[in-house]
Amino acid sequence: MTAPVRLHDGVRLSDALPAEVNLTAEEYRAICASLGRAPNEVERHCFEVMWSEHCAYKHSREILRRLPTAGARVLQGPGENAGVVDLGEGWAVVWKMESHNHPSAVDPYHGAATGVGGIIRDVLAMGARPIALLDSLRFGPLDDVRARRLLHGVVGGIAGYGNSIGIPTVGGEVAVDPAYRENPLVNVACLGLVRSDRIARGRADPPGAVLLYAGARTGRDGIGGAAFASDALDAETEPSDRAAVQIGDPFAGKCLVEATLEALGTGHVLGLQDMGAGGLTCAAAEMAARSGRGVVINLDRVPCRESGMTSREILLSESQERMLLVAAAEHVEVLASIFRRWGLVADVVGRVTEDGRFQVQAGGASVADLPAALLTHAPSRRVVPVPPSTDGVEASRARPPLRDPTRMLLRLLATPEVCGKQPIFEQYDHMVQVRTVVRPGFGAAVLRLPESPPRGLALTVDGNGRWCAVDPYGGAAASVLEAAANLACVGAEPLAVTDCLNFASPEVPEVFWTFVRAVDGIAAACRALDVPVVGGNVSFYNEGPGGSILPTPVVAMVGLIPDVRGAPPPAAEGDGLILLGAPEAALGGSLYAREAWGNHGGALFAVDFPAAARTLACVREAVRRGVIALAHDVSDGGLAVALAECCLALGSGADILLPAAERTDAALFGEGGTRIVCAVPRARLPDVRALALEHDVPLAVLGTLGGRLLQIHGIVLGLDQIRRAWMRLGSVI
Amino acid sequence: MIWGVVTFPGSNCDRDCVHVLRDVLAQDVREVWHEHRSLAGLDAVVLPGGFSYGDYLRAGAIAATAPVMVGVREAAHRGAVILGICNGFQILTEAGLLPGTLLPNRHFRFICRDVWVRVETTRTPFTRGLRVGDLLRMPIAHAEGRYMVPAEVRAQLEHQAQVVFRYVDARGRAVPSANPNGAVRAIAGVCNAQGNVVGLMPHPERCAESLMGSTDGRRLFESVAASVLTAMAGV
Amino acid sequence: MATVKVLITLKPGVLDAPGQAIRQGLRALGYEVEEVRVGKYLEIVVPERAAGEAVANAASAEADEMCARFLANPLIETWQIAALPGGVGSEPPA
Amino acid sequence: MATVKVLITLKPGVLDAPGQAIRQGLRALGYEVEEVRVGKYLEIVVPERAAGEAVANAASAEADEMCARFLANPLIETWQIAALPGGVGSEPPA
Ligand SMILES: Nc1ncnc2c1ncn2[C@@H]1O[C@H](COP(=O)(O)OP(=O)(O)O)[C@@H](O)[C@H]1O
Ligand SMILES: [Mg+2]
Repeated sequence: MTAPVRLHDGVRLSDALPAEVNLTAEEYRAICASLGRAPNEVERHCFEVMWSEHCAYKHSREILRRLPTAGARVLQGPGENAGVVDLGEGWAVVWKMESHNHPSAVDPYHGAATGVGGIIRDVLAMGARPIALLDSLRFGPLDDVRARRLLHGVVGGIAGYGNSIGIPTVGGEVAVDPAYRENPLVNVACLGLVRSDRIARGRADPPGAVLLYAGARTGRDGIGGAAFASDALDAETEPSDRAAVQIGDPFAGKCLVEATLEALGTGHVLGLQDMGAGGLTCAAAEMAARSGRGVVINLDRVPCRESGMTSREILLSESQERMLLVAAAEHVEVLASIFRRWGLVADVVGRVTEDGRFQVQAGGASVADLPAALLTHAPSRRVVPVPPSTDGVEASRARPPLRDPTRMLLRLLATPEVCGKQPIFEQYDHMVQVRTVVRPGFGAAVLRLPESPPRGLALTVDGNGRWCAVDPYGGAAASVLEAAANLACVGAEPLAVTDCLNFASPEVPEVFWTFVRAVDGIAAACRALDVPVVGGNVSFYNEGPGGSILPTPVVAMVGLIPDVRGAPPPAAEGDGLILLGAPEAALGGSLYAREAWGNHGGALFAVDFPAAARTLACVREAVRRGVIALAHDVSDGGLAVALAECCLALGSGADILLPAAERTDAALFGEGGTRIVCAVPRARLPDVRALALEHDVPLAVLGTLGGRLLQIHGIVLGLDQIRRAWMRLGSVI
Repeated sequence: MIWGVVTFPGSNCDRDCVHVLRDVLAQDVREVWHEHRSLAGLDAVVLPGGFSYGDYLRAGAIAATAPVMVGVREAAHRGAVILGICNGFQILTEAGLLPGTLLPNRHFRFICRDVWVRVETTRTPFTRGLRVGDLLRMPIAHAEGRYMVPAEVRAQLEHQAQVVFRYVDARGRAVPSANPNGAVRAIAGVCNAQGNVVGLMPHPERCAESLMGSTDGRRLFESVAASVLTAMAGV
Repeated sequence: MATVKVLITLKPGVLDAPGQAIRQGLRALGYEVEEVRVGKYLEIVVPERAAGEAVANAASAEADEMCARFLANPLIETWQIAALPGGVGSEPPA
Repeated sequence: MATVKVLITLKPGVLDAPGQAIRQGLRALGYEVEEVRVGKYLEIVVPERAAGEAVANAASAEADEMCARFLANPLIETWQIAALPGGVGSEPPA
């Protein structure tokens, strides 16, 4: 495929790139004290990158400790390049999500593409073959041409990289809000598969082993990218230099994946890491620090794309498609020849030492000599979290009653959150590798595992900035529950979570408070479901001149399905439509509040973990037993939207009678705890009732499937009308 | 019979093709690296989908210069069965082993979805076991699949039954809405004059197992296996 | 009607993956090639809103804006513009 | 060293899908655009094998052959060539 037209949108770069020192006075003093001298210029640049928020998690490190990261199946939690979870039968999955928000704002095509490339190589670094991608996207409202171009460019970039490299993009989500106008969110998760006895690690050990550089050459791209990701976007300043934009080459990326897997197959790779943010410096220093060793790097041996590159440029370049391997000297030629056969460069650039130091030489002289662990352990920054005042929320409480529920349903169906995403996922190859049993389009995707038949994996990614704007704790927790609900609907048991925590500046105490609350919410929900968080990513400083983004924790969950062969019974006229789970719902943070009132609409529903866990277990079992034709969780847009989506999926109308409710708007469009709509063949209803009873889950019969009309509470809509509203994205992108 | 599946740098459906041939159809399969010049001993060769050499310049153009294409050309001349799927089809047209060319899709977008194609001729080994008019449901996944060929050549293709597959709707009609990429006369696959070299945009390897939603693709491979065995028996 | 010809090239040093792959293809065919750099060429036909010289100037100015906003990424690309009266099919810029 | 500049454009009458997509994008931004045609531009640096005038001629002739054999698809594309002595603006890779 030729490179699609890249749609640039003229966002300006921040001026906060390290023209001067990008360290606080306190940090600089700490470095001097530790070294017993001032760092030289090259060393200082290394600290600036390694001690950036993006690389060092200065504000988040302490808080992230609250997440549950252990579990019987966890082979590797946070701390390595990606988490690893045991599947049994000799196989494990690698699971990781990353943000590429700022690069995508500046160059949507290349920013998103390199985000995909980067997360793929994190998974590869664990020794795994990447087998699936998910994308979670947020933009300003799509009536704005700039937001549409961002969407177009970002989807193009994900497609351009993911399709070419041959990893299917099997799911994702899209949401909009004016708060994302200047700062879109592009979060990509990657799943990998590895033999559980063949997991690679980012370690530089033993002393005497050599560092093998493999992949593409080093150019002047992306220097300071990590620092860039740690700054707010500023529209006032001029486009700075090209250094902040990295350009990916999926072709080189594909060759690097195959060559690396082949190299791993020799059994001679002792350590492995992607050169991502912070480039060679970060990869070498982290590998050394993890194993308590040191490294000596000779910059003269680094394969460069341009002549005359300075030490700083070579050390900190974020050129794409590069890996750093550790191997015994006698095995290096075998490994290097594999990479060369794939058309890549491979050269020894250094070796492992005992002394724990990060040493760099160039032109025969030493250009840097630092303790590796000092580079990788920036001091934490503490901010006292302060809850935001609730004045704003109170003031936004204009809530006129619902007049025309039919029009409202059509309106909700046409929102970017709910509408059909075909125009997006049809641009992604979601079938390559022939694993995709359930394709994108309706809930979680399902991949088969021919390595371990008849098992399979289910994947989903969910986040909700509106909920979190109202209540970061409840909103984050509910995102975890929603992800688990998506998995339950295909009969999958959660295995692991990876998350992307997208927030504005953590230096603002109120923002920091929302961050802490969101982490607590994820932690609580994951504990309640007994799912470990095996990795993730924090993206701060997501703000522009117009303000901050909504607090947006995004959760990606992978689950295990014991048998993917079982097809559900076919749906038919007269099937029952039932609701499993708590019937309560609220309008706070709902899509309805946004569309009807233009505000967040008050308090969020209260999450009830035990009830959610029971509902999920019940649905999972019902699906696995094949007693339901279709299961669909109620999320954005509430029950009415979920029912309309079921009608579309089944190609049938439905006659619905909702239980009496205080407020019609809340009954139709309220969003709440874990609730699942199911289509159940008449003959199977007793089975489902018995299961609900057994699991102590409320069950309400909502109506029956049939005809060409959806009728609920005064709403009367033909299937075609529903479909037309829902297919709206095609006219936008 | 012995199959070969070629891997170019950037191929990404090579493993899928090997899987279907070896694990699903129990065929004898050799993995062929793009630097091999000789394909002696192979009865059937698959050029798989993907983005060989990044598909830079034009899809398939750089791969067409690879050493293995010498072997592919020889194999084609000696009558071996050659199948180009998606990128493999693009490579075969770029190499001049199939007529026509594949241009960026009409809407200039990558498209991944199921389509219907109609079998237009049974003169190729891939369709010998099928009937003209048979409808197959197969996935496509490409950005450059708009088949184009000069009018004179096109008439000749139609006349000599070199159009193998056409995009149609679920009822077998070649209506514009069923043509996903704007291909001339809804052409989804063609063969050379001898009929032993076939290229098509849809991916039969992605629909060869019931778990994947359709087994229509499997029929193409089975048809080859049957016809090569027949030919061998005849010798 | 005026036709604007736009040539967009990567700034020096920016990774040119297509260029590298094309060089490889040329070498496989036996050509000695040091380097290949790939650019985009566009012919944009715009309605005429002025006369004579002014046409070309107005069209050039507009094309320059198109490049800055949409056709190119100023961070990594540069562009050259030549405007000529008439439709497509005339000579390219030097 | 000599640099050959090659411009490859679609033959008239061949549907230009990228051009149409770009036109649509420009229109969405409010530009009045009749038509957009997209071509490829290549700079090829070849070693010098003759002197003076002859360099350029030799390089051009070779580039013409490259286009016919590989760089262009003669079925749908045409090309123009200009040869200049010297390398491209940037430094070549090691
Ligand atoms: N950006 C995207 N990329 C790929 N698939 C997407 C994207 N957005 C949504 N989808 C797919 O569309 C379907 C509907 O999305 P969504 O409404 O968010 O699902 P749910 O609420 O069930 O999680 C899902 O299958 C999802 O994976
Ligand atoms: Mg969702």
